[in-house]
Parts: sequence; C-alpha cells; structure tokens
Amino acid sequence: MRRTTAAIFLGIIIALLIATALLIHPFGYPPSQMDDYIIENAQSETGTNNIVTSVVFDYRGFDTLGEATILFTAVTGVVMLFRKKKEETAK
Amino acid sequence: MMMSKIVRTISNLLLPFILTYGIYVILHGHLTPGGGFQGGAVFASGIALFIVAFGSYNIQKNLKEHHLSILESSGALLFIGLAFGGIAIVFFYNFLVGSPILGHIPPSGSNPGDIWTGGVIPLMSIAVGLKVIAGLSVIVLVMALASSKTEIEE
Amino acid sequence: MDALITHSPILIIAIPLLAAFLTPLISRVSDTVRNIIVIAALAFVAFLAIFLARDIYLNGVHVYVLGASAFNLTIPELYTVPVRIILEVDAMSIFLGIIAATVSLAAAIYSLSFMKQETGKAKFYTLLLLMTVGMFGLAFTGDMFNLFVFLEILSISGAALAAFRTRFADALEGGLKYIIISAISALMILFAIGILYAQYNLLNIAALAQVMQYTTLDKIALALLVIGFIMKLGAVPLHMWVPDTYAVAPAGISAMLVVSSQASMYALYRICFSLFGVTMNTLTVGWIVIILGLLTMFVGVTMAIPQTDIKRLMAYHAISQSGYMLLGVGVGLAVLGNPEALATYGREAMRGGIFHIINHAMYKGLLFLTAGALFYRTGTRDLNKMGGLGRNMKFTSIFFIIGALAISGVPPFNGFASKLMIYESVYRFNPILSVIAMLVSVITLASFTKAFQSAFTGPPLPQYKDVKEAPKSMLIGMGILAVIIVFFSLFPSLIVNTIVTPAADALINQAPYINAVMGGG
Amino acid sequence: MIATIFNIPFLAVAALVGIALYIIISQRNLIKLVMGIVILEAGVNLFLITLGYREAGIAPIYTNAPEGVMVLPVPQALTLTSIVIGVAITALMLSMIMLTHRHTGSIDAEKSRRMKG
Repeated sequence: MRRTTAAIFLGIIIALLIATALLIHPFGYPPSQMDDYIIENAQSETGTNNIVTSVVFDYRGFDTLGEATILFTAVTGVVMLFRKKKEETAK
Repeated sequence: MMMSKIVRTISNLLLPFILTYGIYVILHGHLTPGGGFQGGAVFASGIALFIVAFGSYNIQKNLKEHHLSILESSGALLFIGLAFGGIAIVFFYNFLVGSPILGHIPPSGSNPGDIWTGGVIPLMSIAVGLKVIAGLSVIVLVMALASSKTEIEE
Repeated sequence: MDALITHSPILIIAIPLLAAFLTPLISRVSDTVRNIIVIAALAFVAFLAIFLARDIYLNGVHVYVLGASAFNLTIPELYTVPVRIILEVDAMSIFLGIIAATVSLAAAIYSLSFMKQETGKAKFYTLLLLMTVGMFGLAFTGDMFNLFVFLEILSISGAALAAFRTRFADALEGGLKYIIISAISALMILFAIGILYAQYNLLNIAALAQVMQYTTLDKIALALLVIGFIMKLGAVPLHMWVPDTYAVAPAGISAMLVVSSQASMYALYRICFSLFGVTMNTLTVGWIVIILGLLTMFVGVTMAIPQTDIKRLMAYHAISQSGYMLLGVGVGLAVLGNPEALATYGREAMRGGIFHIINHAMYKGLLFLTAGALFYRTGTRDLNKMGGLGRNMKFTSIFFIIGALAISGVPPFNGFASKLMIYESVYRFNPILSVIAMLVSVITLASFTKAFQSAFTGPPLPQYKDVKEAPKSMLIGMGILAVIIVFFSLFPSLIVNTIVTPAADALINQAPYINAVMGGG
Repeated sequence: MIATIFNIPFLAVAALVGIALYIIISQRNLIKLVMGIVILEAGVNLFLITLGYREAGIAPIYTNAPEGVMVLPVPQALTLTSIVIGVAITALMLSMIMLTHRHTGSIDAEKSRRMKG
C-alpha cells in the first residue's frame, strides 16, 4: 500500500518535472528585467566590480545574513548534539 | 588516529598555499570570483585536510572547539553589526560607498579593478569569511572527534 | 518614536538574531546574565510587535526595503520592478508575529526551570532565539527566496531543539524525521521558486502577484508549493513525523513547534491568497485544502484516542486542530472568486479559521507546557502510570483544565468561539463538512476527559505522594498563556474585531498587499 | 522539437531530481537517504544555475571583462545561498544519524525506529 502510494507520488512528481523542463524558456534565453537593472547599476550603487558579490552582500544581503544564520544554527546544533554530558554542572 | 608520514608531509607543504589562497579569495571577493563563503570554504578545507592528516585528537590540543565557536560568534556579530551600521538610513544600507574608507566607485564598464572599492562589502566578506572558516572547521572537528571516540570505545 | 516604528519590521527580526549571536559569548561569563538577555530580547520584541500591530491597524501595510537609500523605496528610481529584498508586514503577518512573540516568550520563561538540569543550556537558548527569528522572518518577509531561507532557519533550529535531549534515542529519531521532512519540503519549495523566477525574473511576492499569468508552469509551481508546505505543517497524508517530533521535544519547544507548523500554514495561505489569489482556480484549490483539512481533522483525532503517552496524544490533537484552520480558510479560498458567497459566509469562515490559529497556538502551547510540568515532576509521559496528581499540583491541573476545555470547544472558552464561527459558516457552504467538524470536536472532548481523569483525579499513587507543584518560572510561563486564553474567552468579539478581521481581510484583499510594493491604487 | 533539444540541461535537472526522489522513497539505509537528499539538492541547485545562463554569456564581473553579454547574477547568488544551506542541513542530519547509530547500533531506518507512526 505504502509502496504503491509512493510510486504514484513519484510518478506525478517526475511528470511535473519533465513538463517543467519542456515548458520553461529555452535554455540560454531567460527573461531578465530584474537582473538587467543589477548588471547596469551594481557598479555605481555598490562600487563593486563583481556583480555576484554585490548581489550576495548588498541587493540580497538579508538572504546572506539568513544564510550565515543557518550555518550558525547548524554549527550550534552539531556542537549541541555532541556535547559532553556533564558540561555545565561542573561550573 | 594519524595518517602516514607521506600524507602529513604533503599536507604540511600544501597547507600554507591553501590558506593563502582562501584569504586571497575572501579579500578580493569584490573584484574577482569569490567572496566570504567561497574563500572561507577553501580555508576551512585546508583545516579539514589538517584534521584528517594529523588526527582529530592531536589537532584538538591546538585547535579548541570553543575558541572556534568564539571566532564564529564574532564573525556573525561583525556581520550583523555592519548591517546595523546602515540603520541610520536603512538596515543593510551600504553606508561606506563614497566615503574615505573603501569608498571609491569604479568607472562603469570593464576596468582593471581597484581594491579600495565596495564600501561595506569587503568588510562583510571578511566577517562572513571568519564565520565560515570557524563554522565549517567546528563541524569537521566535532564530527571527527565524535567518530574517533566511537572507534576507541568499540 | 517614528523611527522605531519605521524600523520595527527589521528590528523584530534583528534583535533576537543579535541576542542569539551574543548568547554563546555571554554564557561564558554568566548564566544569569544570559537568561536575562534572552528574556529581555524576547520581551522587547513582543512589545515592539504589539506596537507595530497597532500602527498597522491604523495606517495599513508596512514595507521596509533592505539596503535601499530609503526604507520605502520599493522600486528603484526610473525602474519598474523591485530589486531588493522587501519586508512587507500586513495584518496577517503581524498576526503570526504576535503569536510567535507570545509563545516564544512563554516558552523561554518556562524553560528557565524546565531545562535547569540539562547540559548545554547556552546552545538551547541560542537555538530558541534562532527559532523565534525564523518565525518572525517567515511572517514578515515579502520575498519568495527569503521565505525559503527563513523556513530553513526555522526547521534547522526546530530539529536541533527537538533532538536536544540526546540521551534518549527517541529524541534523535524525532529530530531526524523532522529535519528530513523539512529538507525535502524546502527543496520542493525552492524548485517552485525557481520556476516562478524563470518565468517572471522576479522574486518579490507582490511583484509576482501583479504579473501572475497562471500558466501551466505556474500550476506546477503552485502544486509543488502546496505539497511542500502541507508536508511541513503536518497535514494528513504527510503527518507521520508530527507525533514523533512533538512528543520527544522539550515541552517549551513542543509549544514552539506548534507555532512553527502554523508559520508554514501562514506561508501556504500567503501563497494561495496573496501570490496566486483570484488568478488561479480557487474553487479547486479551495476544495483540495478543505479535503486535506477534513482528513487531517478526522485522522488526527482517531489516532489520538488510543494513545497513552500524554504528549503523543496532544500531538495527534495538534494535527486534528490544524484541520479546522485548513477547513475554515479553505472554504474562504473556495469562494474567493464569488463575491456574494464570500460576503455571506466565506469571510466568516476565514475569520473562524484564522481565529482558530491564535487560539490553538495558545491552548495547545499551554497543554504541552502542562504535560512538561507533569513530566518534570513525575519523570513519565505515560498516562497509565500517572494518577491523583491534581491534589499536589493544583495550578498545573487548573491550567490543564483550561487548555482541555478550550481545545474541545466547550463554551464559553475561546476554542468554542472560533469553532462556532467555523461551524456556522461552513454549514452554509456544505452542511456535511460542518457535521464532521462537530463530531471531531466531541471526540476531542472525550479524549481529553480521559487524559484528565488518568493524570489528575483518583487516589494519589504512592510513588507520587510527595510530588510538588511545578517551579515558579514554569508556572509563570503557563500562566501567561492561560491568562491570554481566559481573556480571549471573555472577550471573543473584541479579539475578532481588533486582530482577526484585519488579518482575514488582508488575505482576502490582494490589492493592498500588491500596491504597498508596486505603488498605485 | 528544437526547443526540446536546447532544454537538455533542464531535462538533466528532472533526471537528477527524479533519481533523488526515487532514492529517498526506496532506501531504508539512513546514509543513503541523506545521499538522496544531497542529490536532490544538487538537482535543485543545477536548476537554479541553469536558469541564469545566457547564450554566449560571460561571468558577471567587470574586472578586465571581455566584451559580451553577461549571464544573470541573481541565480548565482541564490545557488550560493542554497549550497550553504545544503551543507548545514547535511551536517546536522549526519550528526543525528551518528548519534542514532550510537544508541541503536543501526543505520537502518526500520531497525533504529522505536516509535510507530
């Protein structure tokens, strides 16, 4: 029962994926209204030659903060999982 | 657990180059491909190589987990601090563009590149770089220690 | 003061984040200072959230453009689409924000005593703050990719916290299940975001909503988003992880995981109403949500009956209650394209569903906290091993009664108020749905009566003769939620009018959400 | 048909994601499950990065840039973010699996499972 449901689910998802691949814009010719603005104005607005960096740290800086937070969370989580059993009672 | 002498010698030889390259990628993130995350990952891979070659128990004496955690928190604080720096206008405002510090604006179009540009972006790169170096090293170190501990117990 | 209001959307996210980064450093110095900072940060944020809410009800949607030269410069000069990340806080966002602020504050205060015996408290509070950040970020962001990032923060910190008591193998299993489900659902959501980006080259929700065409690709994206968020909120076909995770997490965290599920539900509503809105076939999507809601409601409650582990029982009821929210809002969604039906009962159903979100967060949070108090004093979660605890744990049993009556929809409690709104309006949409919902409510009452009897009434068991009342900070944590429930029960119409109706209208009316970013209107 | 041929990168994405989902559904070994998730991540990242490609585009960096149209920068930034998120999740999942293995001595999803549904 579970296997059949899983197989049907998998089939649907794969059909959706192939439909996506066929319907999406032709490879190499994406629409680019937002990105064109960034390519044109990144140098004057952020003073950065590397536009990817200007997107990462300026235009979408908040994502990067979130991403740094995720790394921080994961590190805290990993250290927490492997903590010594009597870490703080000794204090 | 320590790897053979060949591995240790080679990693000793390679390490300075890997670390230097990591720092270069972090510092030139606003001019050439790279940035805080990429450079930090390169640097941390050097540390991971070191941990693998010399064994986590031996590394542990020199590279303490809580020191790295402090470094990581400082990197994160520096990053969010720089973001807060622009709050007089808007959070994350690039307040150093046009100022005397890192404030040059490059000529538009293709140019040879000027290190003194980008405003807070190079600083943020450094902050994120610190964070990623410390974070990835902690993950590798802690997981290596934990797995070697199970080996000893068994 | 104006500056504080202007910047409050970002401050509400950034202050707990700053506190989270500081916590590991301060813990090296002093545990007391750390506890004070954690509580102070959460209290300040709760205060700011209420402050911001008041301003939103008076002046409408708040936008905050990160990194632009002015906070309201949503579209760069001489350009047509937003480029930067925009925080967009409307009545629905702040509604979730208020829930998150209250529950996380109560959970943090509660955990002061609850986690006293545990090691690694510095990590615990860091992760708790990060989880709060995730909820606020998810609620306030107006950007698809940013939504994904905050969803990940929420799920990673939630999974780590669920697995916090690593000495139990169950805890690890719960955490692992949660993170695997979250990872898969988040990647589906990311794929859908990619599809939307590929077509419109936009990531802002409002900008996407304005140009939404509802092509086949959009339908695929919608399907992936709905599957992803349904997975994440624990509705029925994909609910298996919920009891395992909720039951093993520390009590305060179980309460927060409920809100975290609701945050995913918020995201689902945001996608359905604000992003797609009337462009999509709302009747079909609405019926899908309704059917999922009914299944969730029914399967959750039937699975809850045989449970003897008190927290698993509550977790199944949490699944079942999510069904009500899906049902209420689903009916609203189904009639979204039909103004007449929307005015007569659709809006009422949505208000019921949304009111139920806040009610559920409060009473389910309270119930999980009381279950934690029982566990704290008796060391067991098995209902068959408890008995006669009401004698010694008076406050805890009172809090449990309040929560249980509220969840079962007994008048005059707030659970009744929201359920009544759902019954009445859903009855006019389709009577059968309403009858099933009432039936589920009756079973819920029966189930909680049984739980109360086995835990609190009866002769005190010899091994629990000297059981004491829960410690003070736990009582305060539970008390905050209990007082809110009682207040909601006394003045349901006040709550509905002040915070629920604006939230429902914010979902129904897509235009203000779009105009706040795109201008015009 | 021509459009289909040029969309081969997107079909590759579909293949990767399909394989990954198959692994996730069919495998009981927890490590293999994580591998499935990592492949899924790789598929989604590949999808994001292919979205930004422009025919004969150059890297979006002005330092000594040659003449030519630049590829889109935003998908590259999104992919970077998503890669780091993937690393974080993978690290946490593997840690949990290591600890589960310590407790139960097994990395089989069915055997190390204590609670039912």
